[in-house]
Amino acid sequence: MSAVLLIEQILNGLQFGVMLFLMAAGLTLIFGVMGLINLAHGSFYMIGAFAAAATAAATGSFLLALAASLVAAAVAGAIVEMTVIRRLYKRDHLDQVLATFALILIFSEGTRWLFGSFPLFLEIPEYLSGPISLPFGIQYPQYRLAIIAVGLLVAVGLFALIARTRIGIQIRAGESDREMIAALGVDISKLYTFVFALGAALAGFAGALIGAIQSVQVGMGEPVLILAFVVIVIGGIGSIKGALLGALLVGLTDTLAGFLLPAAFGLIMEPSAAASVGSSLASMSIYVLMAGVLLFRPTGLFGRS
Amino acid sequence: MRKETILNACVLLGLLAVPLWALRVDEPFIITLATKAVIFAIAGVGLNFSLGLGGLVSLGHAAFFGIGGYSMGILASHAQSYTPLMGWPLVIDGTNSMPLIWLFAVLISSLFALVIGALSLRTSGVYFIMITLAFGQMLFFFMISWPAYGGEDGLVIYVRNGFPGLNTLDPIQFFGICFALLCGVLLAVSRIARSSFGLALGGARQNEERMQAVGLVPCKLYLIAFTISGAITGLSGALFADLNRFVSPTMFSWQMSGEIMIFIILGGTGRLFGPVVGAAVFILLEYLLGGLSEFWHVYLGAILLGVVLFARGGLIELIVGREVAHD
Amino acid sequence: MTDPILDVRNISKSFGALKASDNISLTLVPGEIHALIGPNGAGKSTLIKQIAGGLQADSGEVWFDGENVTGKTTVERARLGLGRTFQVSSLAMDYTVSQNVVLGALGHRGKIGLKGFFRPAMKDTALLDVANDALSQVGLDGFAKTRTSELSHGQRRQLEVAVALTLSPKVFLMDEPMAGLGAEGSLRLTGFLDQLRQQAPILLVEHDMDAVFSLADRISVLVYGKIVATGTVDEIRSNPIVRTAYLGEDDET
Amino acid sequence: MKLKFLALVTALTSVAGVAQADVKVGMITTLSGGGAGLGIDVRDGFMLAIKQSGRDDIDVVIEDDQRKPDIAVQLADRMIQSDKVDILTGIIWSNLAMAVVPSALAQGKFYLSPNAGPSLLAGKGCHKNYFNVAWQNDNLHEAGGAHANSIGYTNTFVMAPNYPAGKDALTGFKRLYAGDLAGELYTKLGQKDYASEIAQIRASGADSVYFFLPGGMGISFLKQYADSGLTLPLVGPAFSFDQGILQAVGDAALGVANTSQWSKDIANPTNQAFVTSFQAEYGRLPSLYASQGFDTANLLISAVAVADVADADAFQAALKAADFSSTRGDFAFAENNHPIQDIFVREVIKEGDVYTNKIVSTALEDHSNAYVSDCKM
Repeated sequence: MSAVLLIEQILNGLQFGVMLFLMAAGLTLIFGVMGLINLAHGSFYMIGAFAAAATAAATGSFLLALAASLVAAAVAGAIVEMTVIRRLYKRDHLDQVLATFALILIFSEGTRWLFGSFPLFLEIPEYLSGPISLPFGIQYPQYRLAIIAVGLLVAVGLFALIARTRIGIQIRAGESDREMIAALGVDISKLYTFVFALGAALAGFAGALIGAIQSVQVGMGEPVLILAFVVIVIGGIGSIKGALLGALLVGLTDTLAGFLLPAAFGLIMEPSAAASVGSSLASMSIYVLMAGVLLFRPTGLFGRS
Repeated sequence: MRKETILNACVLLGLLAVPLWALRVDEPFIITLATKAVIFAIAGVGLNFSLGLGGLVSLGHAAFFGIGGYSMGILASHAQSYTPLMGWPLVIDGTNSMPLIWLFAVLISSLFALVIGALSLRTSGVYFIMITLAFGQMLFFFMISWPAYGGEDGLVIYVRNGFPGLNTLDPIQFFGICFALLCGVLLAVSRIARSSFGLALGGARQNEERMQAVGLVPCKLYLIAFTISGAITGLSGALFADLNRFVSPTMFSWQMSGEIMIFIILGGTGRLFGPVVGAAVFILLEYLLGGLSEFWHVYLGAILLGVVLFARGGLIELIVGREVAHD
Repeated sequence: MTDPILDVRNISKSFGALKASDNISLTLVPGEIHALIGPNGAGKSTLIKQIAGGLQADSGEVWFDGENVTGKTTVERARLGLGRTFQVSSLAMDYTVSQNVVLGALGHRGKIGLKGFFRPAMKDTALLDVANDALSQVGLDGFAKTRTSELSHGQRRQLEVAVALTLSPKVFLMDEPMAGLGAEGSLRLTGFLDQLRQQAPILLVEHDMDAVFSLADRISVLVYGKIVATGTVDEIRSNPIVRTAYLGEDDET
Repeated sequence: MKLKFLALVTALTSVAGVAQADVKVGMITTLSGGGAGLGIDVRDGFMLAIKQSGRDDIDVVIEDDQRKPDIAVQLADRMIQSDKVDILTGIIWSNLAMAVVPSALAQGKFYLSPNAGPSLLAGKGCHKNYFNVAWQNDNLHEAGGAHANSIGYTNTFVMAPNYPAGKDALTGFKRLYAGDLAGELYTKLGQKDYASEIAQIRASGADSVYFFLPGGMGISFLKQYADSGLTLPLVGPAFSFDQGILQAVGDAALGVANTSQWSKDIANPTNQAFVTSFQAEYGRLPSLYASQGFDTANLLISAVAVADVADADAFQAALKAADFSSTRGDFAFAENNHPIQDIFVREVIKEGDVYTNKIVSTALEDHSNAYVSDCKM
């Protein structure tokens, strides 16, 4: 195996991780500030992708499509927060799980009703398509590099938002002490709607970015949702820093395990069987990682006990 | 008599009456549906034992459901092909006998529950929800790619396993077996809930600090509860496999865990009959709504949402009111 | 002087820069009530937690009944005979009063056993006898079937004590049992604790000075994590350090 | 689940059939959730044929299996027990077929497969009441191998999801493929990101890629492959190039070779009439799956016309004769009741705004399957 291939795989892992971060950031914020487990977060990912695909089909502009994904997911998030989610903050996790599970059913079949059963089309814009040459003769798709860059920018933006702005102060206050932010004279319900819509918008944005290289279809959000949960649990629920680290860890583990394990088994078995056994273990790898982290740090890497 | 006791009796009678009526009017599929409801109810009673009584929200109970299912699948497939399950160090043959399969399912799933529980109970709250989910997913992906027993295709068992003295292929007789097991499980769970162990477990759910101060170890109580819970859910998995004469990794999926949890919340968390009511209503909704539209999931979602938002404490609370303290 | 049954030796505990316990030593001998007083935030509850086992001290040792229990868990200490009541009521709120005390009796029995999975706990006469006895001692016998969450604040305090009683402990650790009890209730509990010291000595954290002065054989005063004085009621009343540091300074009692 | 509509076809024309009771057909297929597009196509193709036949004595009960094996089994139980169907059909996925078909056959029912063709049902588990009207699962992959040989690929990289159908696919490809393998990869089922695999393909020195990634997995792979700058020729079975999903792949699929037993440009009159009437009826181009549904129904109609379903032997013989005009042209059943048919190589093209396929060559002529000798009926 060549070093070039390994570097390329590390880039792939990073890109996957950055993507997961966009999903996980919203999820962890919503949990940190409102104490809500939101299974329907994957639906916003799907809504973003569908909004982007529909907009791209109508206007032909990828940037407009991205903007549409942000707006559509944020609006959907705000509406859901104001009509349903708001009533769940004081409930136990069990009620939240059921209610947001119900939302998944509604969103998924609702989307199918609107857009039909077949996948939609969304493509990479012309100016980002094709590979770019990196040092050491690595050919790497520009679009994936762009995703890494955009994702890291969003991460920086989020950290700045939370560390520097008034809203950020309120969010941090909300994480540590819910009564306190009321005492600060903050309109809690507005803050909550904002945080929820922000999380939804990030998920929708991720959906649109990924929709261009994967398929835009009903149910696309759930596998990502599960991974995002793995991420925030590894990172420590409520911690943006943890979400970033967790996302990169999961991204790298998944990519490298999928690549290295079959190769490793190839040393001791015949190729076909090695490919099969190796990839079986690889598909379990991130769950093993998560269980391992929790066994040694029961509240995740950056979680508060 | 308490209102809830009357309701519980009505639910059991109803569950019994529907298939008997179906038998009369020759609608065997209704019997199959009722059997499915009964089996899901057992799975729910299992989860409710750790969730309702012990407050352990496990989103990985599909693991035990699947293990129970595969216990049946593996044993029966070996019996079907006349190959031993294990040749060394001792010979274990497959079997077609339901009681043996149940025993095996209960043993294996409680063993897994013991291990998964011991590891997961180092965490609590949301982390517990997620780590159980992780273990469930691990097994799910393992089963999909484990080629020996069919992988994602699953395993087909051509003939339903046998029970001494009964014809299990007759829908109503198989229903009878499942129904009797449900009653047995309910009886055992209600006894355990009122026993010293149940009292201590409920105490631990409400106040861990108190339990430690009186010298009881919450963690041990939880682990025992989780193991029993896994065993019951495992039993239901074996029955479900026999209902379908088929097992597949979908039994391990996280949606399955979610569904089992839905039965409980729908009926009423911590209530003995919560999962029974929940499973029956869920199957009924699936049946009725499925006829309405291709997009019936939307309606199902809306109804579930309505229950969470407006019928706190589930359907049983809606009917009989808030639970009263009793000894 | 008799050997102390509880012997706290040079315990220190810091939370960051805050020294919650600063080289604390104190003893409890059979038959006495040793009261621990001090202003809010002096570190009384932190000290109780270290004695009961919920919190590990940074340094120092706790000896109980001739045994070093510093490394033991809460559960192990409870089984050795440390009976504790909590400052904030720590009860199973959805259970009846009776169920809460039976839980204590069950803890005292020590193991649940196989029978414990099938025999209804609330029909186990051995457990019920212990429980009812404890309830009548604290005067809650009329409330056995009441849901705990429906009890008044004072009644929950009494129930706390009743649960501790079921453990037949060798020592009671009581964290503000009088709080919220009202004059009449305090008076009755005072009388009861006065009797109770014959059963087992009590380490009593209390703000109610009337109760402390009428009950305590010895008083220790804790200020900013340090014991500034230990002595009889009269010694403490006349101790100038105590007067400035605590008694004269605020009247929050 | 109970999307029930009885196909009560009005008797516009009086067809002189054998005087007999109505034939009841149970169709279990996937109509909701992911993968619904395939089931909907099979259903629409099937019902179009029934409608065109004008027969009012074929009742079709249609139910949605949600792509869940347990639901499919329960539906089959219900159709057999309550609806008293004579014939079952409609299942899309091999794992669902394996769950339903053997027990239905054991209960004396007929099963006509419009899509799935697991090897067990072609070999050891073959049955005289089981007829596969689509293909044995290996067929299109075998054609892939044959195509690779004929083009002269000698170092192909092969890839499929890590589940039984994926392993069967690569086995099928290797059966006829004569060259070397540059690499063999099993991906996670449902995987959507193939960056890692594409990097490995790039590093492998392969001269071509054969992949089996049905549905959304294929869409993702094709888009990412096109963007990676890799230009090695791709070959795959028709499942990733179906009419329903091609529009979601877009330009990325253009020019890719794929193997199929059907294409909308097969020049026989039956097929041309089918394409036109399907478009007129449903407003979209028919897919591979629609053609399979259509053929399945026509096979059924041809048998009903000459035999009574109650007479199992006669009905078997009538089905086996395959006396209907298939959209694929020549069609016959092998010993094990699986098709003997031509398998074509198609290429993805753009017709106006619509992406579709055109036939470029024939990979295998009158191709049967590898399991005939295992089948003892």
